[in-house]
Amino acid sequence: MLSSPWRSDFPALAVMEAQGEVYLDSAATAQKPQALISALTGYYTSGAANVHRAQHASAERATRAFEGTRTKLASWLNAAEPTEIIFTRGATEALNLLAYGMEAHIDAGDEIAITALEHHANLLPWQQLAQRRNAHLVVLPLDKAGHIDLEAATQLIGPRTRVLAASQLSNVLGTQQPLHRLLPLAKAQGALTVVDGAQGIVHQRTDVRSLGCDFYVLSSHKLYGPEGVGVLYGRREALARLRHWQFGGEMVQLAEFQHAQFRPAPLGFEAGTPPIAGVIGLGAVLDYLGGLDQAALAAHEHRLHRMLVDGLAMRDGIRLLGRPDCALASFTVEGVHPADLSHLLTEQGVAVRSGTHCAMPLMGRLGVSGAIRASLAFYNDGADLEVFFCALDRALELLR
Amino acid sequence: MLSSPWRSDFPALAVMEAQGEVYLDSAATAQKPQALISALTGYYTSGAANVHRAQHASAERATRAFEGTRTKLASWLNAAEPTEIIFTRGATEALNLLAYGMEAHIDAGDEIAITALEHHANLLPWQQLAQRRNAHLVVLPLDKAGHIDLEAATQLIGPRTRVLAASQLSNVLGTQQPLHRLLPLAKAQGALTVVDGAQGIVHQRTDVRSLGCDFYVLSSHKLYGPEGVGVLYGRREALARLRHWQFGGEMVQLAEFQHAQFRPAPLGFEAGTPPIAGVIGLGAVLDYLGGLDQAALAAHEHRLHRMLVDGLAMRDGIRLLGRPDCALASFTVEGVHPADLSHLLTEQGVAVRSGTHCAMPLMGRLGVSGAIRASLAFYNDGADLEVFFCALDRALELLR
Amino acid sequence: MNEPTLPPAAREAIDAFTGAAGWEQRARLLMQWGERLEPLADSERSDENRVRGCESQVWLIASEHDSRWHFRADSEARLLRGLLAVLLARVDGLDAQALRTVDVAEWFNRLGLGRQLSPSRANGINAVLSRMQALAAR
Amino acid sequence: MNEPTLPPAAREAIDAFTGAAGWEQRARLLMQWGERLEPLADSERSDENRVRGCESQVWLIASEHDSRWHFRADSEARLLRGLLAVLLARVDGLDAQALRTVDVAEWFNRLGLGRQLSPSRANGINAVLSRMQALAAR
Ligand SMILES: Cc1ncc(COP(=O)(O)O)c(C=O)c1O
Ligand SMILES: Cc1ncc(COP(=O)(O)O)c(C=O)c1O
Repeated sequence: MLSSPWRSDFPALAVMEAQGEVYLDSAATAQKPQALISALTGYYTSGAANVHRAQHASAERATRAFEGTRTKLASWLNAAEPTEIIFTRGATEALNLLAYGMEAHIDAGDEIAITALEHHANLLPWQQLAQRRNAHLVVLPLDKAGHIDLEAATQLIGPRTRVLAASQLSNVLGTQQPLHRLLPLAKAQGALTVVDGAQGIVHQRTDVRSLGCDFYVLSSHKLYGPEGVGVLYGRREALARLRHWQFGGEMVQLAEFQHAQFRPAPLGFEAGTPPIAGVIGLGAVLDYLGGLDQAALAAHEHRLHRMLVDGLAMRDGIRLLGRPDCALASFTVEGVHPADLSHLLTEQGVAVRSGTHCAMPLMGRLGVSGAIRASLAFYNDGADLEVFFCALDRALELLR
Repeated sequence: MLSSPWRSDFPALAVMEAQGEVYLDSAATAQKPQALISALTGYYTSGAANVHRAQHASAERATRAFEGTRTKLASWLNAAEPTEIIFTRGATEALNLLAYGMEAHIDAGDEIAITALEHHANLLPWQQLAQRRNAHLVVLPLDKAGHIDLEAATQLIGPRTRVLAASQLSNVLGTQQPLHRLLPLAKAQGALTVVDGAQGIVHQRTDVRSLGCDFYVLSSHKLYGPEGVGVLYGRREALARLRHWQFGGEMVQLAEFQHAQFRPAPLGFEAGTPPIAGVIGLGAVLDYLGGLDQAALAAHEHRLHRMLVDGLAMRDGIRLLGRPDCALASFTVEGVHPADLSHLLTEQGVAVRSGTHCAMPLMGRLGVSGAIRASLAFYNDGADLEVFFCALDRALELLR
Repeated sequence: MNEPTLPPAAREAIDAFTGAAGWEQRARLLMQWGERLEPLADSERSDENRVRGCESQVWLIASEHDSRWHFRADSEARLLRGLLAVLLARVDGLDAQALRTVDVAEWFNRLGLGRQLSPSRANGINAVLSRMQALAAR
Repeated sequence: MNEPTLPPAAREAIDAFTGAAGWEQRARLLMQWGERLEPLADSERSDENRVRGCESQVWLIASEHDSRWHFRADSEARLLRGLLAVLLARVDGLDAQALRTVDVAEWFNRLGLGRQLSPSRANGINAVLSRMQALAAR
């Protein structure tokens, strides 16, 4: 039986197990390692302080720890320097920051390209930007498996394309996107490239420089860190093209009543008191993750994913959405409403997600109104999947 | 000797004390009660989940706790209903949300009134809005003590005033503002009223309905809660006038590629995964605060503040900024640079803040380039102030 | 809850559900109850009649007779239909005043269905109730 | 740190500060060292010469001679002037390459002034160093 050697690092799993709960919704948010809990407790127990402002001892400690996470993230992503890392509330805020920050570069008739599988967070900010500027939102189609159709993309990305925004890993299909081939198409046209790494970063270490994107966003809470923290990586030259967006606090260089000058990135884009404990906690999580055997972890995730996909394939009437490469699988069952299925899985203590997964337009293209998604993390065991399949069978027996 | 019966509820204070540190910077951010630390640990230990999305058990628990805080805040502020409470990252984000959300109501030549003592967070969003819309930012002056000059305000608030944004309690002067008389001036002109309660809420329970404002903002981290969480209260009718600002996640009702419909407040203004643990933690802090003897607490804070102000007044060459009503005192010392003074206070383990306190234009009006601020919380003791004054005397001896 | 005023369907629900042992029996009961919903015509499954705030589609139609409100509801999801039927059993025939004050959480708890009353939008029974109250208040 | 290349002023700083006992003596020393800064003319305290990123005002002027960089700096805050003097003692006369690699944190630690090297903008020694490096790289 496939068992996770890291499971005990996550105290919630034992508690949930004792309550008969199995967690297969890590793509929504991940459980947290003890390292995070200890870091938060440690920070709040030893003296909180605001960052970047005061010079007293607790402020220095907080600022050092806070900036320490920025440095860790820069090396985690292989950014050129820590100043290329901006803290936001989450991936969603990072994408909104980009869409507002780039507004001045979008003229009437310009094009913004996204893909057909984007999460609402990487669709709506661009859609609304296009509406504000009378620009066109161009949607790159997918192939059958759920990968971006590169041939179509080659046709659709053109001289009016100003921005290309695409996910690294689909939160619905579990498909890894061919960004190494897609991004150059946009760059060749002088467009800025934005990668939504909210799911991707969780399942593969990403080198933003070899990926060659201008911007990369992620959410801490999916990467085993606390909620309320997101990361925007921006290539130095690309960041310099963003207009300031939120105002206040320490992002200002010089403030007069009628006039102000703002700091450059990163601080110029971090208005107000940031989520200090959260950022420090994310740093502790990166330390924890960095200490794990990456190869063992990848192999474990791969085996789990195979079990999941194979188990679904074995069962009658189950339709997998796309051909998931890793992390998760979404499916529908012929003649069964996903809400009914997830209702009965919930009754049996199995946590999966049902619905449109914040990707309504993709659902439309796939011709389904909703789907069940089971998603994995390295703390899951083979036993979790056994419980899931057993619950699935009983539920379907009842419903069909 | 004045001693705080609540001090031991804040574990960091004992740790700091053991290190010879005295914390007098609570206006920047407050230390956290054990109740918060336990709530965070409890949440992350028993199973994290995303809110509003799934129906499985952990998601239900998280959503219930998250929404529970919304309900607690509504009653804490005496809002008409929980749907009038929006969670943001902090006061700064709440004020930016308002400035962007009201953009469509501001035309060229319109006026936005703020006061001369606003924190950058309640100045810059309005300044930038005025610039975007070719409107005028009108700055209401102060009297000598540091209260808004109501006579001048009566002259300056007029038929073109669309918004009045004012602080309840100044983070520099410690003066409580005469909002009960100021806000009606703006309302009489049909303007929307915004109260920055970031400091005010910490030292007085506020009833937003008797205050009669349209919007009220606060930051959790100053109210003994975690950073990364802010609150925007909006009267139902006032919220309905805001345009949606950030897009993504669960704020959407219906999404198509080229078109979307958004939810009303509060969810429509909470794009992306919110700071779940932080919000739950804030709920625990409200429970803790609500259980304290409010009269004893106010009396303690009042006595501490008297000690602080009297002690400063006794010393030669110290100039107090304004006449602080509560919470804090800012001062300069003749012939001594504030940075030097705070440097030597830091050396002696005393945490105060020096600089412009995110209110550069106010500093300009007061004719100082910076000041030292000592700020209090109910966990401070008379002994903290003794250490402070002793350190102050030694520092001044060295510097003069 | 004011026992004597409970409609017969509500009493029936109590009898049925409080006797249910385990999730499977509860689920079967819900599906049976779902079958009892008065069907909606296709034309009634309109955008207008859709209840916002449910993850699954739910339609609701209200009519008033002698100050008493009568509701019909439908959904594509079978268990949700069962929950709707159980809700209707409790509220159908109430006047606007009673509708405003009915304690649905208590009702579902009593039937052992408390856990189904999601605070999120996942099933949306709360949204359905709000909609009923709004319709009755017009 | 390459000991033999330490300028005389740096050796002097080491002697002075490593012998200091307690914060008061350190503060007095810093103030004395601050007095040794070459004064700036009023015209040199210009916006152009101001170092961004310091909470207190700091001005910095750089000149190059035989590939070696010479700096003058000033501030209104006396202890900060002392810190600037101590920094200059270490970096004055270095070439651009040495400037880029100088380990200022190590230098201040060695003098027992490590805590003064704030990661925030509160005193801004880091900002001053960055500015020096930028000026020398032009
Ligand atoms: C692909 C993708 N992008 C963006 C997001 C938004 O992340 P958050 O809600 O943390 O801002 C998600 C999370 O659901 C996601 O899966
Ligand atoms: C009066 C006032 N308004 C707004 C703010 C901004 O709060 P935050 O940084 O938490 O967004 C502060 C905090 O410094 C403040 O004192």
